[in-house]
Amino acid sequence: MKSLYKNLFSSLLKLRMTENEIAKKYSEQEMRCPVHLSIGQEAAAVGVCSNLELQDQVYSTHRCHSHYLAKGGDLRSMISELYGKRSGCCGGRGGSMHLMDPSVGMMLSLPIVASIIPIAVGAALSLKLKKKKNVISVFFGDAAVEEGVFHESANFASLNKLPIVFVCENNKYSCFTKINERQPSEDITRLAKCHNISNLRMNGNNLINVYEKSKMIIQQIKKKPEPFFLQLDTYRHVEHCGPNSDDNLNYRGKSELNNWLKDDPLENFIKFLKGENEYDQKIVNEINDKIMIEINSAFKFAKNDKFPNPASIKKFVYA
Amino acid sequence: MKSLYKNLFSSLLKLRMTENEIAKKYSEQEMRCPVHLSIGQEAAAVGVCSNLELQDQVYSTHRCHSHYLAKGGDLRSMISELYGKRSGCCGGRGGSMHLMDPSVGMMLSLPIVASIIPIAVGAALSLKLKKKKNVISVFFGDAAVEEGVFHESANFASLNKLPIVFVCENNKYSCFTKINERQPSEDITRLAKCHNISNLRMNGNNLINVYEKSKMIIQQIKKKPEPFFLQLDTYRHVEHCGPNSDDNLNYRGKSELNNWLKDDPLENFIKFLKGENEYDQKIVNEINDKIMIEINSAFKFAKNDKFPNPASIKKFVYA
Amino acid sequence: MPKIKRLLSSSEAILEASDQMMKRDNKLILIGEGINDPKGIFGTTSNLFKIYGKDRVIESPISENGITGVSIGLSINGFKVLLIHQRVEFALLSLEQIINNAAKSFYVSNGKHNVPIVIRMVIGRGWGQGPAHSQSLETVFSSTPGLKVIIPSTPYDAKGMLISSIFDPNPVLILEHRWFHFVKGDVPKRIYKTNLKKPNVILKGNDITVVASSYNINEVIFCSKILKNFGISIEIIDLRVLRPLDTEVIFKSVKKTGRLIVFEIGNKIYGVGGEIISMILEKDFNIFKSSPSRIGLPDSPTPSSRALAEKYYPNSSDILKEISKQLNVNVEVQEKIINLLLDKIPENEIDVPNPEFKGPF
Amino acid sequence: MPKIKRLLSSSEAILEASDQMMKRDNKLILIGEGINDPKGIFGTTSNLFKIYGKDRVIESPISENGITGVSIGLSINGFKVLLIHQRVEFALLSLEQIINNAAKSFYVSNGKHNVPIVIRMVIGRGWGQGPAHSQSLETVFSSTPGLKVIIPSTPYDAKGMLISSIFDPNPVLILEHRWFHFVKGDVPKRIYKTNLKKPNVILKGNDITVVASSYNINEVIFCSKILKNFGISIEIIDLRVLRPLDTEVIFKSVKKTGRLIVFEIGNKIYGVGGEIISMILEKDFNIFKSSPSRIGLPDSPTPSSRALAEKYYPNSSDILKEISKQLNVNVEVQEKIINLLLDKIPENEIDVPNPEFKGPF
Ligand SMILES: Cc1ncc(C[n+]2csc(CCOP(=O)(O)OP(=O)(O)O)c2C)c(N)n1
Ligand SMILES: Cc1ncc(C[n+]2csc(CCOP(=O)(O)OP(=O)(O)O)c2C)c(N)n1
Ligand SMILES: [Mg+2]
Ligand SMILES: [Mg+2]
Repeated sequence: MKSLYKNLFSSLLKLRMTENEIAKKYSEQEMRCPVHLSIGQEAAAVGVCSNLELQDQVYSTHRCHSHYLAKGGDLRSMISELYGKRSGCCGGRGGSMHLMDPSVGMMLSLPIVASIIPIAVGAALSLKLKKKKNVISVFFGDAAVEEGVFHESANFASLNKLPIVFVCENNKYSCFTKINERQPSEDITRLAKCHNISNLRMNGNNLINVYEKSKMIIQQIKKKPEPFFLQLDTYRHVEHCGPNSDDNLNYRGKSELNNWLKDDPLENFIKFLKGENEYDQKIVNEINDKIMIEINSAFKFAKNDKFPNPASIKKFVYA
Repeated sequence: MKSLYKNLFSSLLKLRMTENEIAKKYSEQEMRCPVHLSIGQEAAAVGVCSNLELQDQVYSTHRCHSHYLAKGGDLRSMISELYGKRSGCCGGRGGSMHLMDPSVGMMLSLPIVASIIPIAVGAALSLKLKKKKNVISVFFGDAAVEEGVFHESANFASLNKLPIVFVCENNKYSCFTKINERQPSEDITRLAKCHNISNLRMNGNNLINVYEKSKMIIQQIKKKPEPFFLQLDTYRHVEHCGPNSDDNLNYRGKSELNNWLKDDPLENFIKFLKGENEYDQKIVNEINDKIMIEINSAFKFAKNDKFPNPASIKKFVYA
Repeated sequence: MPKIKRLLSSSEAILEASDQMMKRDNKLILIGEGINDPKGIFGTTSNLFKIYGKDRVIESPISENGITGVSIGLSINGFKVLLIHQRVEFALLSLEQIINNAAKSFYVSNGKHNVPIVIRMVIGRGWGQGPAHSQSLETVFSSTPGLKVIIPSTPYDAKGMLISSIFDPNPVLILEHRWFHFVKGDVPKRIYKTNLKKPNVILKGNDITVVASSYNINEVIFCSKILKNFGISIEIIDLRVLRPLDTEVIFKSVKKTGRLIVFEIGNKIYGVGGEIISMILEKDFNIFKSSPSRIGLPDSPTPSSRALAEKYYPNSSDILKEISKQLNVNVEVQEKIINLLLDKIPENEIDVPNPEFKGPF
Repeated sequence: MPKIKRLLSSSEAILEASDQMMKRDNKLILIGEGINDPKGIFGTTSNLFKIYGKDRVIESPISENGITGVSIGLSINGFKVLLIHQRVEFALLSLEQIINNAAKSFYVSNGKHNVPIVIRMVIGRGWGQGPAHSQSLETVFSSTPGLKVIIPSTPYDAKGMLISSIFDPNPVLILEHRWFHFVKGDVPKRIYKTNLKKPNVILKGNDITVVASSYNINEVIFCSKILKNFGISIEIIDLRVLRPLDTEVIFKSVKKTGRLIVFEIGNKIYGVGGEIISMILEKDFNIFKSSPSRIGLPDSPTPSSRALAEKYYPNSSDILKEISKQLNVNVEVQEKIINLLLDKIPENEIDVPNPEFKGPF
């Protein structure tokens, strides 16, 4: 197994296994905060973030687990945060929708739809002002482009030729509401074009393709700073918020559902590896075991971690 | 002189003469509110509004004198409003940036950039819900499309196929700042296209053209409700706010300035009439005299009008 | 309140009111993000679009500022609009429309355009929602003339005040505490109005006046029961209307008791309490027998972790402490009170309103 | 304040502070709509882009929400940002960014991301600006923990407090009254800081404490001169800092005088006064000798017409009335005071700050 493939696979599997574990343990009611899982959408995070250097930054939304992990965020701090514990990446103050690990460039996640986008553009402006050859990636969903601030941000980034990739994970839904009830077209790149921003729409569940394309995009930006808009069509396997399936509610059409659930980034990647004759069950097992150990240890750590000191409530209100 | 031409000419001249009179009297410091004159941009208002019926509505911005008059707003109430008097169209409460005369469908003007746009879209939605065959026109400047709410409104109008014409008067400037310092392109129709809204860009200083095109657009909408975006390139002859020229400040290039000042809607229309052999000096003189009388009477009325009763401050806070 | 037994939760009461008003007035339009989805804004809009159609029950793009403007446009053109936000924070994106246009159009137009729009906004609490999903922002809204701002506390008012809001010709903002949705109470079936004018005395008492609102009322009622055992009688006032703020009812009560506690849903500092106390003081400088107190959230954002949330939200023991202080209750009795409280307090996690409720929200 | 004679207007002082800080710290970025235009935000940013370049003095599209987010992004990445709005109302479009992100990032991140952003916002008054260009909105901003909110009153503070704000690691919002721009006073040339912590006693007195801010201070000083003739000595406190609100200075003053008037820039109801009075009362229940008063804008939007504006804005005669009331000044003397006032009042239109100023703007 080529080391690139191994890395991509490890990263992908880690996301999947971590979120599966969260889903499994959520009903214990010890992770007492909303969780928005990325199961089914992981190829976007892994494909893009695998091309980022430490100094490249990532910004995300309520659905930030995958970006946090793909950018190399610390697993223990993440799980502790979900448990509301002291060693959480926000000291238990933020919960699952605010994941960040600035030490690895995972800068900020925000739960208000689109609120992160201008902040990421500001980060890109900081790169330009510092004359750094890095790039910013900001992840958001298909609903975020309905907020005016997306356009204000895109206009600003275009006007100032800022080094930023806007990554729109189009999972077709805002909670239960389908994109065609919210926008006149599912081709979101039209909203990049109008700001003269280069763009690409592609299936986001094919990891190797996402990886290759974003590699080119990011290299290009580093050579010649300019924003890029990448629409990745994908699908969420479980409910909008929470660990379960909610397809008993029938808000997603049967055939759509079946087609997309089949188009699973993990299975796709395994198929790809097999096709390339790069799939090695032994290595896969090793990777699996290693991740399982890491996950178990993170959950154990989080459960044993102390709660934050209540007296700390008044800390960090002002710097 | 054909009656259409006579009407268009009268309307155009009335706008020009009214604003010239405001400019002339402004230094007396009796109109104590900001004024944003449309001198040089009047063909947009006249061209579009001349196609509107009484039940069609107009919404506007801080630069609303022309739309108010072109839609048939009462001149006395307008001038009284500028003088802060009791018979002002807002009873002196709004000043020049809030002109309205709902009795003729001039519904609302608002001074916060782009703030009027979603309200106009709501009005268009009301037409759809009432199944009325009317149309809404909302006027705004080239800066308004930089506000996110423009996009939120355009998306909503497109999605719901609402009968509205977005009229963007592109005078190239937001106060002193040129459009190319604010947007990546001066072709604003790109921002309509991205929301799948039909659109047209044209010179806005040629009244007959604006009239003909908007006639088609409005007829089309009345037949089949759908938004339309009309970009009218034009130019402001005087300063952004106030009665004077500020071109001593050199923020607009000399050749740009000269070219555009030459492209004057009133002169253009006179030239057009002459070319069509429709110019009749006698009729023009009559029109001129009639308007002058109307204007003089309006100013006289406004000056003699009483100030609002100070006790009325607390009136109309709640309905 | 009439003596009937028709138990509904507040969210059921809201749904019923919306349904009845939609039926009654075909110029009433509902709009919001998620209003037509299977969860129907915590059950408050469920299935309405099936009855009244998607033209009148409008599922909206995620564009809060835009749809607020759209609602204002509808409402100056003969419609009434009920706009709904799942969290009050989403309305922050639309404050320009609310503060400049909804609040002022009637005034600026010299009485030509009134804006009959109702905006329901849910205040989050519990289940670790964190700082951007659990604010109440009541003074942000209440400080603007031209708006009405209400915060109902009972299912009865949930229905009655929503109906009154829809009948009202002004822009009315309704703050709905998430936990208030679960509160159950008597709700008549008919269409009825509850006034949007003033607070409501919900328990008569002589020793001290406690003003509270929304979910907090429950904490105060709980305290009143404990204090009864010690011969202390508190008068509880449900604030209900934050703007226009009419303190006459509170004034009368304090005139009797001489003592006042304001228990805030939001922050203590720059909260509603300061305004109430100042208004009362202006009317009668000698009214207070002891220093009036304000209980509210501490001066920090809302932390997510339940360990922090527990100390963040003031509760019945904070109320009892303030009451004891103002009434000069001796230390021994104070201890007894606290012990009784600890006995009675439900074995509940701090971040959920009652045992029926299981996250996520 | 040091005794030097270097007269600058507040807007000149702001320009000087910005210039000096830009020179001192190349990580300081200015951004705003119109900051590079010939009017340079009422002269407060004039020509700075010529010195520091358009990379550091950024002319912005008309996108308030966007550029506020951009500024936050810059500021968590090693920059300091001074963001400027020509009217405070334009900031309403960016309240989500300000209230959720600027105010809370330091807290949520457990101290990792502080947000050193300064937002200057101009409060309009006069020349018929009308309801959407003349609000002050100070409680809208001041009610959020994590923000600092200041409102300078003198050119000295205009410079010193702006410099302190730029040095401050927190988000600081500066409210600048349009008429305060014209006020002239002593301003040292050097870079100096004025604390962002507390109010400032600007005139010692014994009979009553008057708290005011920004342009209103001038009205109060005017009153103090008149009252001197009648042996009445007022202590004037310049409020300056609305959040975090430290009332210690006011408390000490009231401890001495026993009397308090709060003269608001904004609305009386849900204004700053209620908070101040409640805080003082909490510290000492017996502190007031007479009922403290609040003077502020009436509960309505701002009308454009000068005939209405004249009655809308409270002025020196309102202050004199309240003082007379609290001090029980007898009717005869009251009449004399008012007559002296009418004598001295400048022959000025109500809608302009001083005769030098000619509209429009
Ligand atoms: C401004 C704002 N409006 C509404 C919400 C409620 N909300 C939370 S997540 C979400 C769905 C967003 O959909 P999308 O952007 O497609 O992301 P996805 O959840 O599909 O990943 C919504 C509407 C919010 N958080 N912020
Ligand atoms: C939200 C907002 N930001 C800024 C302003 C200040 N302002 C008033 S008019 C104007 C220029 C707008 O330019 P444009 O939309 O092109 O209209 P024009 O004045 O050229 O007709 C600006 C920036 C405002 N009124 N509202
Ligand atoms: Mg989505
Ligand atoms: Mg323009």
